[in-house]
Amino acid sequence: MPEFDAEKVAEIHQHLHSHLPSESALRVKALETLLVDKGLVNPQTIDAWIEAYTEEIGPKRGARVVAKAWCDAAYKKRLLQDAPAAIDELGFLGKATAHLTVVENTDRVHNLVVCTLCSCYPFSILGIAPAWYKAAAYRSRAVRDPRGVLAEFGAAIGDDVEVRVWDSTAELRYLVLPQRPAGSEDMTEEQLAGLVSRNSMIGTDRVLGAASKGRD
Amino acid sequence: MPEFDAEKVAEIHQHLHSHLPSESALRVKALETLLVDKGLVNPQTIDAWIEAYTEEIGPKRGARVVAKAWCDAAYKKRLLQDAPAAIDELGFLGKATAHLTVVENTDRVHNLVVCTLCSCYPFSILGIAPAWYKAAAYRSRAVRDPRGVLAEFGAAIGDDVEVRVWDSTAELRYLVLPQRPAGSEDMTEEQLAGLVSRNSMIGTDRVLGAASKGRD
Amino acid sequence: MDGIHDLGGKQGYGPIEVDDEGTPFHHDWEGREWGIAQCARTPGITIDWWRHCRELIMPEDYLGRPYFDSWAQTDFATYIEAGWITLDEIAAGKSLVDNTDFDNPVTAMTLTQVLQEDHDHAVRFDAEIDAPPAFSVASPVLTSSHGSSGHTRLPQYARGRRGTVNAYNGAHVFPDLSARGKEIHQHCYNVCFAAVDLWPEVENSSDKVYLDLWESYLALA
Amino acid sequence: MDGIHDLGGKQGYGPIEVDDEGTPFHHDWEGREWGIAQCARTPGITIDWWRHCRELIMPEDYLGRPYFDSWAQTDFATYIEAGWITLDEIAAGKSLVDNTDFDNPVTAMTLTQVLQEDHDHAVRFDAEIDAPPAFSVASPVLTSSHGSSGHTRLPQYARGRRGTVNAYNGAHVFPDLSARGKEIHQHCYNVCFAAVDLWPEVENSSDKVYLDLWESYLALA
Repeated sequence: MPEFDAEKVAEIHQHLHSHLPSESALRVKALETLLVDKGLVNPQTIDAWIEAYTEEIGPKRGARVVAKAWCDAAYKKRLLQDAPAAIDELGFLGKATAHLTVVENTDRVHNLVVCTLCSCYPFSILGIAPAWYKAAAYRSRAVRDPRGVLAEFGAAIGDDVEVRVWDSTAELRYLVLPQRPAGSEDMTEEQLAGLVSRNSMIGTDRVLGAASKGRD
Repeated sequence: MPEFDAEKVAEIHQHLHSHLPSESALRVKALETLLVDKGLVNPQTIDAWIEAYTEEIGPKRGARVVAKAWCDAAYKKRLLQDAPAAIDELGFLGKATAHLTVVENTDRVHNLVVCTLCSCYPFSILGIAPAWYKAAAYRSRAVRDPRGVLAEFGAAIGDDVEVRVWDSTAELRYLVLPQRPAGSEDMTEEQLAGLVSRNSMIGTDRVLGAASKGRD
Repeated sequence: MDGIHDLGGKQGYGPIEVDDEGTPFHHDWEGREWGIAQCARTPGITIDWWRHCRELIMPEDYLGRPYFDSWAQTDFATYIEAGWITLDEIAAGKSLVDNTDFDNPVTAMTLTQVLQEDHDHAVRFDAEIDAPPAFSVASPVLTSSHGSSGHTRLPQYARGRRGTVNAYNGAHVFPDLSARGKEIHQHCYNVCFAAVDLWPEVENSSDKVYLDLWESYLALA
Repeated sequence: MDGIHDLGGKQGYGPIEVDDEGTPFHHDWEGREWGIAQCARTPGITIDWWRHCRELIMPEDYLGRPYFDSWAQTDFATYIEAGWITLDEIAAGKSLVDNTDFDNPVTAMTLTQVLQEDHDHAVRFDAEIDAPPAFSVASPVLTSSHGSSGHTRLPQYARGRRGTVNAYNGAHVFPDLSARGKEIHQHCYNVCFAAVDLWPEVENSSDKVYLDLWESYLALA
């Protein structure tokens, strides 16, 4: 059981700073080796988690949710009202999505998601967060200079568009519903899903289209 | 002439982060070599500055100011009213002391000096600041947990003593006038100066005495 | 705590490395750490205690080491603090106690089982509480100017600021106490702040920042 | 700026390494950098611009590299920004321009000359100004809750706080503008804050923090 002793943990971190190897791979190897030796972790379960988040769980799930919302007005309404229930219809409810809120882009509104205090991310529909999402540059700047951040991602936001930044708070997390691309009227839901980039669901991408490079 | 272009300087720092050698000695060597090659700096002048701050200018100056204040009530009064003029009487006015303020310890008051935003220090009377004074641990904690900091330095402060922390601001800097040690009535000014530790003039040392290890 | 993790609005962190290959893990060890974090949690741990332990990483390491490396370090710290593993065992690289679980090591999970666990792990943190919420949608609120010496979800940039309640989230586990092992629910609100009220350099902007805040962080403005 | 340099009250920096040999320089290069900083300043530089350039060092380097190393980096940056030296020259390790000063390099100074210069370098930053000071000793004041996107001497921990004027310092060069090359004098006050008004964990304490603040950081409370 934890003792919830912050002072003790600070001292442990100082100790580990001096005594663990400096290479990340060796540090994690040391951790796994010890946990396996103590019978606390099974390495095959680690393999399964890696496979789950490499092959099954990732932004293609979020893209399917978005495409369905574009094609099905009733689904979109449910998604905006109760996102966890709506994504569970597709079987995508899971880690860190039980309190998900979906925020919708419009001609006048652009949404951007960040977590300034840690790196909260809706795992079960977007998978593992990109490196930049977890880096200090994005976490520090997204709330203060969202338009500058968006420009660095190549997304120009007009002066007539209001930018709304959602700073995620531990269990409360966000997904952006991007705008359906122009000229996509004849596309199937599956084709549409192929246009939805991961970044558009975080908000660092705005205009999707046939020219969009799709999921990144 | 500087252009005062902060964005440009931030980019220069990023460039230097990637392109300078990582060893500090090599970085400074590169700087000196280039400045000398361009005729902007004379290495013998650098030698002279090192000698000045190793042999001549240091906490022994502050200690003489303190000892004089202990022995000469009129001098102490001038020191507390106009410290730059009073230290100039001893010839110690100089870098970063033109706006010095001296704050006096009493039975009921203990003073502690820090610079949270950089590492301001009264060079011409205390010399080069100790490493801890310039480190993040001291700079962050001195204003918030001065009693904890003092305890780490071995200085216990009674509950009946008010701690006053002076956060130096660029050109305005501080010197603590410690209390004259008990049992020092018969000592000469020069002997007294030998009891004044550098830390007591910053405020991380409180009780001086015959047992005091003197200038550190 | 006013720690290095509280990055919102801090300056000097430079440009964003926007290029990302799109692969979830860039090194094998990142995947291993992700897997470890999913299947090895000490009994009694709370999400907020784990977060607080990550916040307590030395600032130089917090900024200088890769993200999943900081997860590994957090795991190490929580396991040691809870007595699951010891510093001596880390040094030795093996178990030094006669672990009763050792004869019965955790069994391997398949991909299907893991996917089911992920689905089942959609944990809710809200609950009904008796006290009525103090604020309602559109209430003007003022955030506390004080932080907390421990874990908190009121970031520095939003302290002592005026905002407006955008939505009521229900009563959620209060992070400040959850990080000390006490799971108590408190009303939680989504609060909207005008960018002009947060940042000195912003003028003539209708941009907004939305933040989920607990009732004890707030007062009626 | 809300940079990594603004350390007052920040948590997580661990214990203080109180032992210090008492020698001014612990490595030769530290003394060399001290000397360089004393005798090589670009014309037109202000103390606040130099400080701001130090604040702009990447946070990881600011925390991770030794103190005088950060001085060297600040010198490099100010020299490059002012056109004194170039990045190409740093890469080449030598002058790449036909420097007109080269035939007339700066002359060597002796210890005596350096000591005299140190004495003469007791620079004052105050001046008489026409406007009367807005506050007097014992005035209750409230600090601005906004910071500045550029250089400022109002630290984060003292923003939006109530204090009392302890002393009037005269009109001093205003750092926020001096860091942009404009030397304008403004009334400056020593302000006393009660520790209980600054830190959430402090109770029943008569301890104080004193800070020198310029008039535009303050309003009558």
